[in-house]
Amino acid sequence: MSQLALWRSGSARVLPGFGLSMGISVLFISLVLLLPITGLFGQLAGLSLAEYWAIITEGRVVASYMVTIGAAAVAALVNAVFGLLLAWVLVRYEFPGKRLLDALMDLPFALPTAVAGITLATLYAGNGWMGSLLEPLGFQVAYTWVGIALAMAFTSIPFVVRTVQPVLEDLPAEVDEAAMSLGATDGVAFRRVIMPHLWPALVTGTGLAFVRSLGEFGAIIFIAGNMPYETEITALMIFVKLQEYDYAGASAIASVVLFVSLALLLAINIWQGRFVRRLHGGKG
Amino acid sequence: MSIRLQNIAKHFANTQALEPINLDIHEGELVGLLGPSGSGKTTLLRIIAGLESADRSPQPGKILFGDRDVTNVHVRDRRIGFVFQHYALFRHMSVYDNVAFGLTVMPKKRRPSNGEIRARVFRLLEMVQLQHLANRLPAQLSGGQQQRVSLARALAVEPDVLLLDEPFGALDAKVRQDLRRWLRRLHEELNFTSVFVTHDQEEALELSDRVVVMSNGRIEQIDTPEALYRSPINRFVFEFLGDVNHLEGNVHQGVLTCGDARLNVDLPDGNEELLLRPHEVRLAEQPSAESHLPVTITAISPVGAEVRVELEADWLAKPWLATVRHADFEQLQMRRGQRLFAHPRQWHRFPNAESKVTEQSRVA
Amino acid sequence: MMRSTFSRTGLRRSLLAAAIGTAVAATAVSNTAMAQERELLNSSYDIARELFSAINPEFQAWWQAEHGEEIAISQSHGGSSAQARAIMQGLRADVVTFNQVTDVQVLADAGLVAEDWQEAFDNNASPYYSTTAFLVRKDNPKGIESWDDLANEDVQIVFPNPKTSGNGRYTYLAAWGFAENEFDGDEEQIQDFMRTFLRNVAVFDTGGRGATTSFIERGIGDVLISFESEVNNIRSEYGSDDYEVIVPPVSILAEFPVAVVGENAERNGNSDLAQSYLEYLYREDTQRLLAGFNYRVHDETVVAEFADQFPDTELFEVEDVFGSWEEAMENHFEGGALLDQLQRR
Amino acid sequence: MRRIGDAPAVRRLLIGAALLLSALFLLLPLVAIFAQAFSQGVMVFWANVSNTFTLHAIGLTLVIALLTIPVCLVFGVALAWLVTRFSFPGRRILQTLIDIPFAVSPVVAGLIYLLLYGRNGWIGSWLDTHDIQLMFAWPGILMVTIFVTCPFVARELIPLMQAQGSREEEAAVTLGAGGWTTFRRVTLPNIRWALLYGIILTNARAVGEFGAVSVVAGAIRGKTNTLPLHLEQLYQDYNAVGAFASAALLALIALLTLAAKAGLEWRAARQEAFL
Repeated sequence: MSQLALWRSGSARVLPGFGLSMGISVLFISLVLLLPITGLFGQLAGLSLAEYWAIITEGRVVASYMVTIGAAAVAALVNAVFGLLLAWVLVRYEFPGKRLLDALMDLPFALPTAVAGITLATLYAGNGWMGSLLEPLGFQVAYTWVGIALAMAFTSIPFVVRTVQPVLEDLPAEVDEAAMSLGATDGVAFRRVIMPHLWPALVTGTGLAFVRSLGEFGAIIFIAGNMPYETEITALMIFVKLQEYDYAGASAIASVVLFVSLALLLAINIWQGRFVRRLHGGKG
Repeated sequence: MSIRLQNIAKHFANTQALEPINLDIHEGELVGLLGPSGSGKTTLLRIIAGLESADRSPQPGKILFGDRDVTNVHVRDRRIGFVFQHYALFRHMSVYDNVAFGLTVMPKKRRPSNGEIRARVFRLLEMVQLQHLANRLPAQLSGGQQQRVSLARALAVEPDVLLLDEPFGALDAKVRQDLRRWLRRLHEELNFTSVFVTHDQEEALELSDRVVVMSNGRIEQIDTPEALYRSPINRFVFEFLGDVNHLEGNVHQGVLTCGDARLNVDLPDGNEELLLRPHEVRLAEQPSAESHLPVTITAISPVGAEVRVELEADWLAKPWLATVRHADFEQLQMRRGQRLFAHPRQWHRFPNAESKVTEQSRVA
Repeated sequence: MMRSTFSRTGLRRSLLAAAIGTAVAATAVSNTAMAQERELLNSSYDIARELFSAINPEFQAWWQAEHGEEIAISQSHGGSSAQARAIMQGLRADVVTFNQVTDVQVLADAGLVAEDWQEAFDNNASPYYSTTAFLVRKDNPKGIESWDDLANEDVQIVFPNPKTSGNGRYTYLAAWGFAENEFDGDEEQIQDFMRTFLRNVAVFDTGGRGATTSFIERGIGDVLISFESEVNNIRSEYGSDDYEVIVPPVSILAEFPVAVVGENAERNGNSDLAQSYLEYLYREDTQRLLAGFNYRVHDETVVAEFADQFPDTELFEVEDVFGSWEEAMENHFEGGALLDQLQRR
Repeated sequence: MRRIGDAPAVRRLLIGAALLLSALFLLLPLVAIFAQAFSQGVMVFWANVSNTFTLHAIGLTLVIALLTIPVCLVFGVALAWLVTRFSFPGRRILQTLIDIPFAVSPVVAGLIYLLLYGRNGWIGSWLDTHDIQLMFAWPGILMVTIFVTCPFVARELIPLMQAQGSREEEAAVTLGAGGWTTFRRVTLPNIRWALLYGIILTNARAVGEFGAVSVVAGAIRGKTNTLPLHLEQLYQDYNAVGAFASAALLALIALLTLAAKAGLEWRAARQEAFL
């Protein structure tokens, strides 16, 4: 209590609204975010450590981790390249249709995932527009892990574009010019001068895309095929446990995804903070 | 390496940033491009660098470095060193890596060995007195230090010409002074051809072998600092190169009158505007036969080699500035509110600013 | 200054508009909810939507005629297990019409449904039944006639995941029951057969309709396995020329159990309505309607009328082969049980 | 001005690649939705859209979105104000906590609400004895929608308010402005575009949420069916055209959202250019 009073009187408290905003934030976070999460851990409390371990390391579940992480990694990497390309083109070039392309980038965020799911499945099935082109070439997308990666890539592409874009915009023209005036070719200048500035944003964007892909269900389930050990994603395993009334099991697997995702988000935050501090001085 | 510009012009959308320009810069010369913002000086510098391209129509211009036609040579192949206004250091690289960058990106066959790069970078850092900061990141340096790194970086590739865009614009007065002197010395030591842009006339006059005065995309005058100051070719140059006092009035039978002020001039009848530099105004307690220009002191600044005195009068639209020797200052016991008489030692007159022809002056 | 004031009013105006819109829309929704008097909620399996959309108006008319009361009926459809779970968590359904006994039993165990629910209505509280049948492509190119044909090497099967779908569980149990009979209970042979059978699955959709989409719309697999009623409905929906229905000589009896969710019905004041609604399913007219949807029914008259439509098949019950539903669930479908073992790679 | 990658060949190659990939990857699905929706003609599409259940689903979806937005708005602004204008222990933790909804799979989000507020949950059982039903009714849908959308406004505002610093607000306070006045007259004009963008994202997600809502909605047609749930049911009922008609409606909302966002950005950019 006295401590509270102490930092309340600190010099940072010039602006009004501390109590109000703190009150609203804490109340909201407690009620909307934390309280329900306790339900999840309440379910976990009913499990012994051995049971918990058995559930989360069950062969089929482990296989689903592999599928999910593998596809999410591929999707994230594809998005890193594709997203970087799009951000570059949108920032650096003027061309007809640019504003349209820019607006299109947010489509996957705006489009409900279920809609994306059935649409992608329709497009890439053997008799769909894309599928009928690709399958004769021996390239099957729907009902393979490629389809899973595709759906993941679709739903998470804006993360990369929208985090890289502003950084690229803020990069002064002089950086380009300095590199060129020193004799660097485009490739070298891009690799050695521009990329180092983009790394934090690119890694953050790709990381967010990856985290998002880990949890995605609606868009993937239609195109995945859901074959055990091959194309079952972890979110489906949670869904299966729910179907079996196995709330504890569902919670256990959900907790794995939750912990991995939170750990990744935290790592991204910390890494990014450190990087930004390094470039902008401060407590270097 | 000499620089020769022939018929260089530049459009941005509908505005003419540069009218067709011809300019010769001799080998080893340090040339300042001086002008107010929007005069085209930076554009011209960037065209020399190859960061902008000059207009190809109606007539293609030409840029020669020595005998080499570089008009269509990409900036990276022009062998220039460019120092940016805001340094443009690579924030993620150490001081050492910044300076070494140009060497490490050379094609393999031209690239010096690692040891040689190292030696050369340290030689440059020593020259700019920053060898002890080689491992720092740019964010950890002061503005002046960053600018020196930027200079070292530009010099590392041993450019044919060194181009500097407002190199000291973002620094405080004291640091500017030091850097200016230091750059001048460096230039004399290494004897490369340099072109720099500035909007500060003092800087231009102090540093340059020759100054190119620009306005509205045109070159107004090219001359040595001395010639420029003594004989400005037109009113713009005159006004841009230093403080100016205006005296406007009607001339009738060899006497210019303006309110209760009078000055004998050898001019035909009509309206006239005379221009005077602050050092061309002498102050005395009495009027003379030649002039009757009563003024009142409103401000005094005794800092520096001379005392700067601000003068006001009913007949003046804008206050005058006079510089007075400390001895005179003490002798007249100048103080604020004191009434004195101004005596022009010399005045200038540009009767037709547009045609920029005449320059007249007269010893009073 | 002008500009910023301008856009600030713009902002305020759009927020105001949003608020008004909310209020209007909210009233609209509550109005539709308020308009009705008594309302019965039927929680059912996901492919029964058309069926009950046909039955409900009949019942409403009948009830009006009998009791002079206008009532409303809402339908909730989903995976049968998901529906049971929702009711346990508070979905206020008055009656359940499921496709799996276990899902009703779960409710009984939770005390929401009377323990003797199977005695509350005729035929084990199953007003209609079906079996598992095959839908194959035109002219049956792979010559599929019975379960053993499904284990052929070049056959690709589509049926929903037994883990997530009651429909899929029936298919699995039917195949197992067939094998049990075929191999005289030789566990090793049965498991080998089942392993091959499961390996031939091309896609495991989470529900019956997803499997249909994969088979029909995406053109995957040689045979779709689903309820007899469902495969017939699909065939009439998508063209009788392109598909054929094969009812295997041996298959499983799929009961469609119904029950009153006593606690909810009481609370909603719908006990009488709920009871009547389920009884209504046994009436001759309704049975005819059900047969029209390709379900097998018990009413003698209707059975005779529709005799052509339902080939004679040997139907075994879950209890015959697996002891009880509980044992079937425990031994086959729970985590790490036989299904998981058979699918292990 | 010359910049890296300005060579015409490079330019053309990159723009071409970006356009081609975007067309295949982003535009084609969009086209496919409308193509499917109208595959049996406008009349069939219209019949599907004007169906009572579809209309109800549209209404419910919009109401949920409109109720969600103010809640997320208040929370987002309060949190952003708190973490960017004050320093206190636990600030970083608060900032990470709001990422929880991003880390939780939507199905799990629905589940945890069900476990808490469902009939067997420890709050739900109390509510049940008082005959208050949250799950399987519109309040439940609203609650999970708020859960999944609450980070958007805060996430838009925090970086911006951090970058802007609190100097202007401090100036306002020294001039005697009260808290509310300071916020309304100084802060709000600076953050309004980010705020609107946050609202647009919130709206998009609120309209489109499927996984979390499907767990708590109970799927009662004409009562607790939101548009995405309705779409899924139609799809399940072999009514692909109907499903894609709903999908087209949702895509239309998505497109309007994108247009609104592009419009805002354009306006913001123009305003910046004037300043």
